[in-house]
Amino acid sequence: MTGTFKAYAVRLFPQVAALAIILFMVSLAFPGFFKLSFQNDRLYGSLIDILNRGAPVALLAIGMTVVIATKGIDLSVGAVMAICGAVAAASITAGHSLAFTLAVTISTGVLCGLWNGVLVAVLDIQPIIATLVLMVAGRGIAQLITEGAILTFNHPGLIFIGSGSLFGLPMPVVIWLGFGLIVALLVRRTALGMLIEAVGVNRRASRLSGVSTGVLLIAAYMLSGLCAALAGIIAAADIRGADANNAGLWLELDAILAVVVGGTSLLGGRFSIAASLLGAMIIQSINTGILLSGFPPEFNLIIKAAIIVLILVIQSPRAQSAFIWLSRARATEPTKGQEAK
Amino acid sequence: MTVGFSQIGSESGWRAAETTLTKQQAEKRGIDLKFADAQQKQENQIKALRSFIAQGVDAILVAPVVATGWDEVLQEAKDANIPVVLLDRTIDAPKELYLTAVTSDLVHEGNVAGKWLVDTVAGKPCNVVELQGTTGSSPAIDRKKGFEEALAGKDNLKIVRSQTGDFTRTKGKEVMESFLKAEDGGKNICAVYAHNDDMAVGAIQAIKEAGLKPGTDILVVSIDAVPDIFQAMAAGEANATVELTPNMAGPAFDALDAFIKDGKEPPKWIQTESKLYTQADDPMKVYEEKKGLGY
Amino acid sequence: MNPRYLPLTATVAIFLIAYAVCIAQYPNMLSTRVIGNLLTDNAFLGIAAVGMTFVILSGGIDLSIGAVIAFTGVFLAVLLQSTAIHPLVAFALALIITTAFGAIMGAIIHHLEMPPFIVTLAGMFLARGMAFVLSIDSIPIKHPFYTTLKSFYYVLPGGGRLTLIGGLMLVVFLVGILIAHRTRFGADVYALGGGTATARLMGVPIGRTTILIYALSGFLAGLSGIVFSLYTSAGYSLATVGVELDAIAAVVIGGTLLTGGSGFVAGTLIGILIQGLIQTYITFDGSLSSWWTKILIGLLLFAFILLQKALILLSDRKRRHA
Amino acid sequence: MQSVSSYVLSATGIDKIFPGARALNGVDFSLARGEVHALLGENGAGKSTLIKCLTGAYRRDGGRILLDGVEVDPHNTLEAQKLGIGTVYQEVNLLANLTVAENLFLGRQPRRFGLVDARAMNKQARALLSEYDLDIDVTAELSAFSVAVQQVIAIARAVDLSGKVLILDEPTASLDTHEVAMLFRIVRRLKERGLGIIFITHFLEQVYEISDRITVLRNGQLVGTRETAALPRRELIAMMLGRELVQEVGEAKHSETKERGEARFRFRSFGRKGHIQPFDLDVASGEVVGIAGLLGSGRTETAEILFGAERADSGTAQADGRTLDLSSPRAAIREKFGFCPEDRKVDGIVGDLSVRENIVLALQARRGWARPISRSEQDRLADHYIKALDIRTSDREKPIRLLSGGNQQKAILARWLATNPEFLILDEPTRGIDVGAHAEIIRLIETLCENGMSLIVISSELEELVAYSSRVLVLRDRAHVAELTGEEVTTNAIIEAIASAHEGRPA
Ligand SMILES: Nc1ncnc2c1ncn2[C@@H]1O[C@H](COP(=O)(O)OP(=O)(O)OP(=O)(O)O)[C@@H](O)[C@H]1O
Ligand SMILES: Nc1ncnc2c1ncn2[C@@H]1O[C@H](COP(=O)(O)OP(=O)(O)OP(=O)(O)O)[C@@H](O)[C@H]1O
Ligand SMILES: [Mg+2]
Ligand SMILES: [Mg+2]
Repeated sequence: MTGTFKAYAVRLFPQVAALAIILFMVSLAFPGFFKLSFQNDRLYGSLIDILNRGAPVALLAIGMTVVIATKGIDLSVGAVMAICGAVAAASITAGHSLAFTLAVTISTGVLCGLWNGVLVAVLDIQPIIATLVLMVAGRGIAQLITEGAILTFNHPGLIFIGSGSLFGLPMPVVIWLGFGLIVALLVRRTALGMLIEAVGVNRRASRLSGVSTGVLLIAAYMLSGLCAALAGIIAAADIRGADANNAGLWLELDAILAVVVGGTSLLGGRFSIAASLLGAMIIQSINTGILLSGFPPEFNLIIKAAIIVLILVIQSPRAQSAFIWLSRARATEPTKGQEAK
Repeated sequence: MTVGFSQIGSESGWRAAETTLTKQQAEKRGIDLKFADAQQKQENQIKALRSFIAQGVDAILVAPVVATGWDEVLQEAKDANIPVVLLDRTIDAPKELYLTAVTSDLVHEGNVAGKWLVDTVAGKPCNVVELQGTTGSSPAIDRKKGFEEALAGKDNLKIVRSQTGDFTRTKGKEVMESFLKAEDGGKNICAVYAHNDDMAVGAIQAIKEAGLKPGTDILVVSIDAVPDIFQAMAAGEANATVELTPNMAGPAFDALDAFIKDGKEPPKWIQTESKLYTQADDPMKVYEEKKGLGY
Repeated sequence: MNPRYLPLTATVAIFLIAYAVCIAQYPNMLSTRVIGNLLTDNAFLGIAAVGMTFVILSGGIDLSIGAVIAFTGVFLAVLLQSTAIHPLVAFALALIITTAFGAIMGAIIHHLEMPPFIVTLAGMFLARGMAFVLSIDSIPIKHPFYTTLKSFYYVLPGGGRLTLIGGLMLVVFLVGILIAHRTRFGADVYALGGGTATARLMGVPIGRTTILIYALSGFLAGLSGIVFSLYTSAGYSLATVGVELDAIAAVVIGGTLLTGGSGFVAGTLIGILIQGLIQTYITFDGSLSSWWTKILIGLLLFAFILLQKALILLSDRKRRHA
Repeated sequence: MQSVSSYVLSATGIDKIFPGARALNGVDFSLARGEVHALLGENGAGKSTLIKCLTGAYRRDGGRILLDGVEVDPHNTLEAQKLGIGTVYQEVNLLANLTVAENLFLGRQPRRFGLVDARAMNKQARALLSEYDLDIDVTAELSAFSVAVQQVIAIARAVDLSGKVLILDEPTASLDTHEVAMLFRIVRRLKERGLGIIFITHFLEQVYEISDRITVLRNGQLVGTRETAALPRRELIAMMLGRELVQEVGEAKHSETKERGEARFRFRSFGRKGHIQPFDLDVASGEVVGIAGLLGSGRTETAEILFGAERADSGTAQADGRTLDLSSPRAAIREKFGFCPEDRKVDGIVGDLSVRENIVLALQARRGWARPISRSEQDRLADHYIKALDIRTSDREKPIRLLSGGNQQKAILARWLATNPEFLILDEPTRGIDVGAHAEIIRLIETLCENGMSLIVISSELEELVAYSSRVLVLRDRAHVAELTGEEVTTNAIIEAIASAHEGRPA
């Protein structure tokens, strides 16, 4: 047990360290950063904002991690968010119950995932292109539902998902933490994780070993669709309206970035949901930090690029092996001595 | 008459309304409207214009995504004897290349909003935060400029923070949240100026969630006059908005009609009104009027 | 026929069929104007897509090109506005910067063993950010040299124009084809796409090739930026957002495998033309709302990919039975 | 003893440390001009690592390399090639997406006016391959050819590149007798030209046939270098294993001709268009059926169809009278089939996963995702097979791609044994496996049969086939052409069957 814990600690160390450093830097630029207070039944403060604002990317990153582990990629998540937000808003304004609305919305997301999965697994289309189709068309579908306008709603239940709170935390935070935990347990307590990794590393060999590669691939994209649906509901509930034009716009890139910052290889294989969630928080910290720091917006992208490059350089295999090499250079001396005896 | 209409895209409710109104106006006049959506890309607009020319339309309406880069394609249209009318934004090209421009004055809009704020605070010290539009877009640049001009020389008013909210509700809310945190929970903020209503609506929610009263604790002024902001005004949560009318096509078609039928040259600039609405203007009534326009 | 050429042939066939269908519906689409427009309007995209083809052939991806094009435009506009240097000098400077930019990304990808997707994504943020810092306004370029360059065109019978930039794109494609198939560098690019580890064992200079590939892509993105600035006579930091996705789609529709190692530069040209055709068709139709436009573009993209797959599968089967 | 100056290549004190494993420990190695030097050792002894250090594919952690008496330090294979060292690495290392000709001339294409002259290149490629009796379309992609053909192409490339030294890492693993003979002819010719040749193999016959000297490695350490003529076989094996081997394969006497029981598995006109012509096959429980044939004769195709990797489009399959569902590997595995594929790199290993995960993969897949094998059970299984098959790995959590080739092969075998199959298909199971392990595997095959498992074994090593098969099918041109049973199963009979079948073929 302590062994697995240690393995986790080693795996997550770079992400935790990067997050800590960024938070520290932000707190230098903005002294009140770590201040937390209790207002309106929930914790309130910049740290909570990061958790809260990072919810969509965190949710997307969960699905994206699994898709990337299968050596795929899902560019459509932003568009699927928009579709699902639109469906939720349309359904609730049409007077359907909250439960019905959520069910329909989530089914829509899963269906979008199914479409992607079938293109990738059955028709054998390259993931980037297969999901590009829905990325392009999806936003159109969302706009078709809202007719290009922002579809606003006042249903308190749906709004609660966006700005309510539970256990002293904003609902979006509760949702992504909870969902992340469920998915992480699902893949690690069953054999799913290993099978997904096997498919990502070598699809042929996995198939020859009896792994249902097709089903797993489709399931991965469906999970991604489900995550996008949750993110879409949160995004819509947050602003009390479905903005088909802008909901989730370019968020797929942030989600992919979160996964990579989390250390999962884009070539598939080994993955960690926890690390991706940390990656999402790192990205959101950068975003929030930029907002708090008060730089003119022209500099946003440059700052973001610089920080990301820095994090990735530190995480890159080369830097890591240099690190290992350094620590070994120190550690080998006594070993040599033993050999001499 | 066949008219090609190159629209920027459908990035906001306002633009959707403009598209709807253009189509309605065309239908009303029996015009065959060829609509092309450029998905926010100038290159697509130029392509669309070229296709319209190749197709041989009678006139072209274009809502240019950016001010520069139109000379060549407009010259081609001119060579093909196709009049071009610009909608809602002007461009940086020789005036003889297009028939007329039906636009509002973006700088003026910012100015109106700024004036309102100056008048409302009436000399009291006031820290303003600004939610900019998409960095680099002409409404963002001009509305910022107009607003700053109105505030110039008024020492009691100070823009303390200014960030981009990308014209969206989500970003408007997120940026406002961080402004509130950065300015002592919002106690240092007396007004928020948003480059469009959508961001203002997002900001209003952020202010409410921070436990303050928008419209009272923090004044809210924005531009566009989309229906949702009137609801907020009716609830006392927003204070003022400057209208940007989505009906640019009506005057454009009128001008085209006159030009094609009687050869009458319209003025080079048909400016639409930048009307200021405040809580005193029966917001619910305006809301009902605007609701059905496809915003 | 050599099975290698199957995807390319399929793509060409699909393009011709699609064009025929369009003409049947809108006879005007046969005009030289439309053909001239296809070349001129897609010139910048085509040039950038040639670079993208090399990158994808090597198994990489370059997300930075749209931002680099915008940066180049702003850079040229600012330079020509605020200094008196000749545009040709400015062009050279821009090309040097973008080539170096590409080379640096290649070096990071190789030496730090980082995935191209992420390195070039950061590159995209950086280039776009630099453009913002240079200027957030759109700046017109009014230099007489630009007017001269734009006046070089050849009027085709029927009123269409073969412009300088359209011609330049064709030249770039020719050179690209030559580099890909008739130089050692080209073979090394394919080798890299076949597998880095294997290529290394076979003595392919991985580092040099990787850096050269991204430098080439940077150079062509720079050239594309110049073409775009000629096309619009302006520089604007928000221009060409998402062009990288268009370029990737063109490359893939052109029959190149995103996993690398297989495909043709010539196919990319067809991919570009197919995309241009879709747009032209939609404009000619002119009845689609914004959202239906998006949906239709997505569906047509899907249809082309599917058709390509089907054609390849079909002839594959025939070959087996023969 | 030869004087130092006559060595074309000499390496001293080569060290290589991998995280968690010391692969080479102060190894000395020298290669004379005009000699064939066999480099031997068990799987994982460090042979491949040593040559990779010599060619710069790996950075060595210590030691010196002299080429023609001059110290050299190749940083990558390109530099090594320029120094005149041509290499065939263990796994076929060519690019499947390039044409044959491009593979042969990558980096040194003939040029005209600065551009690659494809016509000249193809012509030269054809000429080069004709020396190897290979008349193939050099403009076709490499992936169109079988592993064996690819191997020949790789050899042709390396030979053409080697000005001074040629290194062959298990080049004969997937070649049949005919190709091996051809390769040896070429090696002898190069030897006469004064090249130094390093030859790694696990076939001791070949070692004695071609090599002049032998260097043996064990656990990354040099055991010794001897003249081949003065080193008896038994002693050589002892050097490699560090102990005496009780019984060696090939010498193994065909165990008492097995009673051919009731056919348990029956395949009737089983086949697939374009892959393999319909064939009939009966396999009794506890029986080993060997499949022989030349390269490209359809052996692998037969295996793939039996396992459902390619779906059969004609015929039926039955076990104990019950119709089997062999529509996919997954279905076949449910019917208790197993298949150890020929191309371990592409079809076998899941490179980034650990040895443990690779071993339990098929078993886990059969149980389904919802019933995970507990971690302790996984550890137990992995440890069991690591011990039983003597898989050399520092740790069961090591990614399998870091194992030596032979040990990867054993781990894949373990994957299938762990599923307890009733019908196991082995395609070249002993490819790249050392003498000790070879004997282990053969013994294992025999035990499996005694326990009632039915086996299909495809092998290019006829002795091996003869040793354990009770029946041998001979294939030609994607069709089953002959079947040898009982006393007929001899090496000569198989060769004859293949040859006579070929006589009927128009040239
Ligand atoms: N990249 C690597 N990282 C860690 N360990 C490695 C790596 N490459 C090889 N090893 C280890 O080094 C040892 C020697 O491997 P090597 O491939 O040289 O064996 P070999 O003698 O060629 O065996 P075989 O006959 O099976 O091919 C093995 O234990 C292997 O696991
Ligand atoms: N000498 C050759 N010349 C041309 N093509 C060949 C040759 N040998 C094999 N091939 C091709 O390689 C492909 C794969 O052959 P395959 O590996 O199935 O044969 P095999 O009988 O299993 O041989 P082995 O297992 O010994 O490699 C076939 O399509 C065959 O046509
Ligand atoms: Mg080896
Ligand atoms: Mg075979």
